[in-house]
Amino acid sequence: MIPVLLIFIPVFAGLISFLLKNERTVKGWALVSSLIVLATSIGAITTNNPASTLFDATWLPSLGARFTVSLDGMSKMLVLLTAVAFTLVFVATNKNEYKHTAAFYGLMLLTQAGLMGVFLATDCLLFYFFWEFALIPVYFLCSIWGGKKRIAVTFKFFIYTFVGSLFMLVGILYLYFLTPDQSFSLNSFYSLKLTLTQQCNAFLLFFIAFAIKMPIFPLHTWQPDAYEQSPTATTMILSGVMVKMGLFGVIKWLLPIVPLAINRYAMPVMILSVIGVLYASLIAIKQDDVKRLIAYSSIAHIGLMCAAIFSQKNIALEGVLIQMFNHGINVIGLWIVANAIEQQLGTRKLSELGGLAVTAPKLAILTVIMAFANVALPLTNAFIGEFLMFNGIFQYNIWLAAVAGISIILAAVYTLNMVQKIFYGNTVTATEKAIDIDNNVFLSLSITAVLILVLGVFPQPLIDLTKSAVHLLFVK
Amino acid sequence: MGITQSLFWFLSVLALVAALMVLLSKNPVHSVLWLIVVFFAISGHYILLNAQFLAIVNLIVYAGAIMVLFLFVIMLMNPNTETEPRKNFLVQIAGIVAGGCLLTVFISLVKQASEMNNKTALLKTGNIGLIGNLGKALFSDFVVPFEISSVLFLSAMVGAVVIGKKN
Amino acid sequence: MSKIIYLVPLFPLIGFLINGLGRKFLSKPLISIIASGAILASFIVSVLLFINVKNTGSISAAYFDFINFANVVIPFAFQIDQLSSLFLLIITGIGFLIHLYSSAYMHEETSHHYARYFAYLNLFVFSMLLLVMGANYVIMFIGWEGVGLCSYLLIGYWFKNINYTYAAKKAFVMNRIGDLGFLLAVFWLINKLGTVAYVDVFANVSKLSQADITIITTLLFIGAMGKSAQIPLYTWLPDAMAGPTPVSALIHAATMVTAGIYMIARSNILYTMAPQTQAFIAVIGLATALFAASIALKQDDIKKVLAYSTVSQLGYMFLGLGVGAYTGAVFHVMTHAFFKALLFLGAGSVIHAMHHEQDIRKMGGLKKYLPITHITFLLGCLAIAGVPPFSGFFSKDEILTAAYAKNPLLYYFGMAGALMTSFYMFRLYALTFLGKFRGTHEQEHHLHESPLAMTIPLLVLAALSVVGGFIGVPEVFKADSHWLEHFLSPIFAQSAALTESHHLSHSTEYTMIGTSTALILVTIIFAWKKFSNYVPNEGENEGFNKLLANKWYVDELYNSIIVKPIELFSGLLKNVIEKNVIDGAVNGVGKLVVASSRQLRLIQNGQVGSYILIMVVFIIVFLFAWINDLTIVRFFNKLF
Amino acid sequence: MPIQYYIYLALTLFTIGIIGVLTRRNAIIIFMCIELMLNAVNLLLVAFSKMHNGIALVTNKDSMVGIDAQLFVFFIMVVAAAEVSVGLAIIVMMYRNTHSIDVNFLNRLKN
Amino acid sequence: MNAIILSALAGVVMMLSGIFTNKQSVIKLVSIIALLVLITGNVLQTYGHCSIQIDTKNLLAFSKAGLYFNTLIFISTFVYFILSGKAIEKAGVNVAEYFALIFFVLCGVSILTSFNGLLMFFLGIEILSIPLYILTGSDKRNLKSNEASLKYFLMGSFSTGLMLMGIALVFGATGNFSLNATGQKTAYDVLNAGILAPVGLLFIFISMLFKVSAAPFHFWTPDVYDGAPSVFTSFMSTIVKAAGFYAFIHLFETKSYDLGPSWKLLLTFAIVLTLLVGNITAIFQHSVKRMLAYSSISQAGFMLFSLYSSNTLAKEGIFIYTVAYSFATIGVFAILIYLKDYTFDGYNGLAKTQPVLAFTNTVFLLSLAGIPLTAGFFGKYFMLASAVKAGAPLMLVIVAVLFAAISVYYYFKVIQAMYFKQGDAELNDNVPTSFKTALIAIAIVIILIGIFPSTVLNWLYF
Repeated sequence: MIPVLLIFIPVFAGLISFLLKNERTVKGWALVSSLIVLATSIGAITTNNPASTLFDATWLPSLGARFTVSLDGMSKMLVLLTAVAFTLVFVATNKNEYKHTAAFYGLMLLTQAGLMGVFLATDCLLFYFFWEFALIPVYFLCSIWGGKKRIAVTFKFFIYTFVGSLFMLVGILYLYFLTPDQSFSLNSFYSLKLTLTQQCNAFLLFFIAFAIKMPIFPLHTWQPDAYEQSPTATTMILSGVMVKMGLFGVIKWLLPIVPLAINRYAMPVMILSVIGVLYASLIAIKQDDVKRLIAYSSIAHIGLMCAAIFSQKNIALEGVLIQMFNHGINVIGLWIVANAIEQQLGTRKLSELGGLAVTAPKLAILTVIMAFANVALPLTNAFIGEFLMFNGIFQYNIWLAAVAGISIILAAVYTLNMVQKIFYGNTVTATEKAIDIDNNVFLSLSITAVLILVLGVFPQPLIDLTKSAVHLLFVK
Repeated sequence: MGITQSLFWFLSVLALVAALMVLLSKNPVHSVLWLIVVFFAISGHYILLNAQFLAIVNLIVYAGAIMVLFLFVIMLMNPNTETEPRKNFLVQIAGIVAGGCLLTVFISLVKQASEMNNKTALLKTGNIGLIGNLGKALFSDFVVPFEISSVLFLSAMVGAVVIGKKN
Repeated sequence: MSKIIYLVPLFPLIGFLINGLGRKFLSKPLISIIASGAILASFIVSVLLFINVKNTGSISAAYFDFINFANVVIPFAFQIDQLSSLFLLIITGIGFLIHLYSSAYMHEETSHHYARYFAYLNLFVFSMLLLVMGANYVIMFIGWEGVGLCSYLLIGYWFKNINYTYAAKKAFVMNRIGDLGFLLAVFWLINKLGTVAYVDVFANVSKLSQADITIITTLLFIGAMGKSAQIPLYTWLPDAMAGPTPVSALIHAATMVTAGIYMIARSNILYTMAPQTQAFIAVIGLATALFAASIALKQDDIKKVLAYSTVSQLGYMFLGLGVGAYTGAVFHVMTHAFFKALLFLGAGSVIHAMHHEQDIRKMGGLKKYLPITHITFLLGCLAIAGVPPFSGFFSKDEILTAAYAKNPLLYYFGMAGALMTSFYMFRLYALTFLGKFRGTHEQEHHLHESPLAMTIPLLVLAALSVVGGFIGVPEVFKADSHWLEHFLSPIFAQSAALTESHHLSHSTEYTMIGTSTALILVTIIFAWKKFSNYVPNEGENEGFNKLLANKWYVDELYNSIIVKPIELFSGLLKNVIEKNVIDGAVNGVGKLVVASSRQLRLIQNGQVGSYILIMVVFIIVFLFAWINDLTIVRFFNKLF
Repeated sequence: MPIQYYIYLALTLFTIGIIGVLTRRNAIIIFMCIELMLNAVNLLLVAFSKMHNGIALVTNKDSMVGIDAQLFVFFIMVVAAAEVSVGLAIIVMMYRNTHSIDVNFLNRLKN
Repeated sequence: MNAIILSALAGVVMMLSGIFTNKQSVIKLVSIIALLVLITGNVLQTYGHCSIQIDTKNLLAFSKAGLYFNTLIFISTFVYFILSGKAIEKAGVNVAEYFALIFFVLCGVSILTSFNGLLMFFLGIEILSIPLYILTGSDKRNLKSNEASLKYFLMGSFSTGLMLMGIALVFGATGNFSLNATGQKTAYDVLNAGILAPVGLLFIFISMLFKVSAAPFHFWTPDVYDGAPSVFTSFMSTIVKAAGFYAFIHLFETKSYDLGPSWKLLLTFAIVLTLLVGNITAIFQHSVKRMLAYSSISQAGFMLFSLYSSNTLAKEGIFIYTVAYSFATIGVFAILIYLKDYTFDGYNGLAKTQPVLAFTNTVFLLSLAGIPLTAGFFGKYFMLASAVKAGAPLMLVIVAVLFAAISVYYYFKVIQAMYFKQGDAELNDNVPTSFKTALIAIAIVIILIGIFPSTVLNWLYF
């Protein structure tokens, strides 16, 4: 029953949110709802009772599609991430002003429902449904509340991902007709015995969607623009949770179904990913806009995760799972910082910032923590994931690991660049009158920081949560 | 070559020549008249094929009623204008070439159509074209389409009214 | 005893947390008491552990699984053996002195920044302790990167000065380059052995192929290059002098930079089994020693001289490691920690007195104003120069002797470096303390000896610099007198078993010691004479001197062959490739669609005639396709 | 008469009709050409009707096979008549508004 | 049979009602009642209560599917009356006649869903077409309307000629107009044994491509849809087109009607070309109405998949597609008619002034674009699924989805104009609450079908 709650609490909360009039009520309502979802998701990760982790109902009997949602280790973790992310976002952006507040929060909550659905669905058609369901509110969020070039940029984003998901739809149909019982259920898909050609067909069709969503080089160009132009709250969700959809898809919907194809395409995909990692890191060095910088940094991180998945080593996969969570937390932290800066100073340009540590020491300290989590310093959460992932890539191919490893140097360069240009030096016009962050931002950043450190020192609970999922993927 | 054959060839040539003249006449009135000639030739064929009812109907309905309607309309519009400015020469050539190709393809297809070899259309004999038999069939087996065609007429009538009525 | 191990890093951590979180509420004296007290507590525990280890051998403690997945199990475990307990003493001991010193040195800071400073220092000690206490390479790596972080924070402590933050960034990034090597070595170990715990790795070292060992050791050494500032990754260290002087003393002289030595000494068995890597280390170490020393000759910034001297001394240590003199290297780490900390703190005292003037050309004659500083500094100089019987003499001698045994050429070069060391140290000494004061009158007016909190550490360290060498008196003087070698022997036993020790004859050793001492003394006197009455001279930095004064233009070289190309390349990627090629392709598809739309709609020209013409054409096409259907179908089947 | 002759004849007439549609601009002439096409079809249908009837007569003297084609022709005429009434009404309406029945004149709607 | 007779009668009633009353609202009311009677009659027949039993001599055959389709069409017409009834009143003076003509079209539709021979097929098509020529030209003063009407008429008659030639050839080869009988005769491999029958079928095929406005025989569509009064464009592009498709499939669903191996090839060609022309050309349009005309071409491209695969899935699909497509398009047109300016800019800022219109229009457009959670998604889904099931080359399906993605471009341009652009969309008229309610109801239906298409499908199998 829990999975259903996880999906439908945000749906109803979102629909109700549309009807609310008062701005503060809406914000409070959204926060309350996200807290309830958070509580539910904590319940979800602690339970193992099949009655509460699985829900199955008829949906489209004639098509062989059922409304099946269930929790396994991986989805538990991602559900938790989604819940945490939304709570953090709502807390951190509480002071942001939006026109049509009710609609904004309504759409945000609907996005949450979509994301939950993606992570929970074990029926492929349902998965596809939620996949798109998560996208549409985001389209409106970005187009209505975004920056100057929002319409064109969001549209590019939408078309890009939509093309991808249509390919996936063809792939889903392709596999569906190969299943013996004409069913969309995950188990039928897992029980498929496919020839190499069939696997390759299915792989290519699915992977385009996932690759665009992640995104991996060279399909990434929608992302920096979209991140830059979206309202920050949405950007947080986009980069914190939504990009995980692609990785999640590969792990859950590709890896066990088309192992031969994965094996066959592993090398090219990994090379692309590694190129993307370096490419994005190098571009990040030159970025002047904080949001774009974080965007490229995110592309680099995701590229590494993609490479790790395709190494097909269970240690790397474990790393990816952990990193999905950790990257989500970290990048949201960075966005909160970016948002705090933009809200207060009205600029995101590194060249217009400087010396903020003088006027906003709390923000500076917390940002430094985020920054070092971003460069995967040991004892921050990101280290564990990267450590395991690099291990796996290393097992697959030493040279790839070595080349990808350059990114840990480049990551230090661009991240520290950012910290330096924002916080160090003497104050400039933009930062002279800045005041330190308010309690909301402080609270959310502190939570993030605590998560970063706690998971950096005690990653084992997260590993234990997802261990079985990784194991199952390789047993199949 | 018997008389029937001679008639067949005569009517065929007449139909074709008249049809061509429909195209070639500059004056639309002449076109109408040539078309009537075509209809007459075709009616002649019907008679040869012993489809007397259709021959008559063709004359009355087509050559008579419909063509007269055409004539009225043309007269109404302005009989004296040396009608249309000719179409762009290239377009005409293109049209003729396309038509020629189509005809060539048709002919080659019919030539290949071996299932039609040794089949003939019965001339002068047979009674299915007789009005009695047709009438019987029309009011027994084909009563439904017959009735339904009234809907067609009705809609055409309503249509003509809607279009023609002055606001 | 193993139950109290965790206390060692815990105290600094607590100190860090209290000072870090309470920086708004705590008063300055309280802050310094908390910070110093934490380190002192650690020191006491370290002493207890040291005694325990000395008596009963190594102890270890595992706390929780840091990473436990499939066959990779990495516990969060500490291992205290002879090597690490020695380092513990150095770190906490010198750390405490430096904390004490800092409490006075940093008194001008606001309490807010004061607390931040001490929090960073405590965090640094914590990381350094993790580095040396860890029972496996991953825990070591945590500390390894942790000290990099703290170094970054402390170098950039005065963050308002943007140049300092550049230095901090440079330090971190260069360290990271090395860290990548370290990390790859760890992966290699996990991949080949499935474990990173020292005990298991060293026990299973025979399972590794020769190539594996060579690669692993090389990669680890690359890590050490970054952390211990060896060629080519040394340039961050001189720049790191941007941090407060006690920081330089603690991090960039006494502790962090020796992490590389510690790591290699720790992995001695691997290195012993990889003679190629050892040779490589020896060459790099020696080259660094000479190169840095040559630069130090012409530096005018008091801290820069010491910084290059540190790089140079680290080179000696690597030389020692490279020639298999592990004990010697560790010994030199220890003595170097004493005298280099002393020198830095002394320099700090001078700077303090000079109101943050660091240019030695503008000093001079400070002898009479700063007596304690002067005496202790002189002792430090003598120690670093290797004058018997100061501590530096013993440790340096041990390394050079071992080098001679390996290859006399190494020794000769090493000796040349030692001479340079004595020259630039006494140049420094003479310019600072001798002659006439060359600063402004205002500075002269304010010159005074530093407070007690600063001079006590100086005195303690001076004492240690003087007597510290006696724990490792060479065999040649007295048999079984090398206490350190004896103490550390369990660590290096496995390596020792693999190498036949070729002892030099006593006469050779005596000759070497005699010659070197004589040469050093000559150099010292030369420098003393030359610079005791120094007058600034415009034309002195010409030709070769200019090259040295500008540090061989290495920074500029790096800038033009590495940094600039990368910048240009990223600029190219950002502005051309990303914008025009990749995004251009995406947008190009969009534009193509729109353009084709513009063209395609022209077919819809509004003319019935052409519509029908097209239809007729397609009817012909359809008929044709139908006639030739098999051919076309076959064609398409081939196509797809 | 061999059926091919009729087929050729009908198809030729049909094609002439098509060519007329393609080459003329006068809406009424185009319409007439379409009527010509319909007549070609009618002729073909009647010929086929007699062909099938002839085949059937061999076995059954009173066979009515093929009568449906003749009735089909009848219905085609019905439809044609209806079409003519509507079509001419449209042409007249057009003429009233534009004083032209040139189809090339009809190009407000394009692209 | 109920549907055919009742719709013809309803037409007559409407025709006469114009004589007795001039009140347009009364006429509209009568038409709605007549339509409800029609629906009832059809539903009754579906469940075996045929009130008028006529022996059709095997010329008509009433199948369940056909009757269901009738119902769907009638319901769509009902929706159309509800949403656009007011617009029909305003389209001209001959309101009663317009309704009559619409009912005659419905009669044609009913024939097309039940024909069992080429004769009835032909009559059905003609009954369907002739009223449309008139409706297209019903705005007599408007030159565009005139032009559209004449173009439609000329080209429509031309395609009728083609169809008749096809029928004649088929008859020549088989001696029969009946679908079943013809089927028996041509059940052998046409390639070896015959030429005339397949060529004839090819002609019928082409003329049907014309009717459903598939490329390369689509040329009439944009001009006619653009020129016709919007309210009738709405009718033509939805209800009539869907019926055309049903007839098309009905005609070619028996396997024996096979054009040989190239059959699929030609169809593939038509599908790809239709999608290409429809989608690509729609992008550059400035007028939303004309864009919708092209979009209807592209939708036809998708619907052609049902012909390509001709399996049960395809048939289910065409039902869903019809509902999804018709409802959405009718809705979009109903809103379009309220606007002063038919260009994209005319929609600027509609969300601010008319949130309900903007929202429902968004739902309709999303459905047209085939975004999940709307009925349109399942329409496309079924089409693609049936094609994959029928073993279509994956390339073809991929091409189709790529074009679907392109279609998002122009549909979303409207959404962008409504929500994200500044402006004051001007309306012709006040929007009555009842209209808004109806729009919302239909939007909800579209979403419900988008989530539970099974409800519709189950009803089919009931």
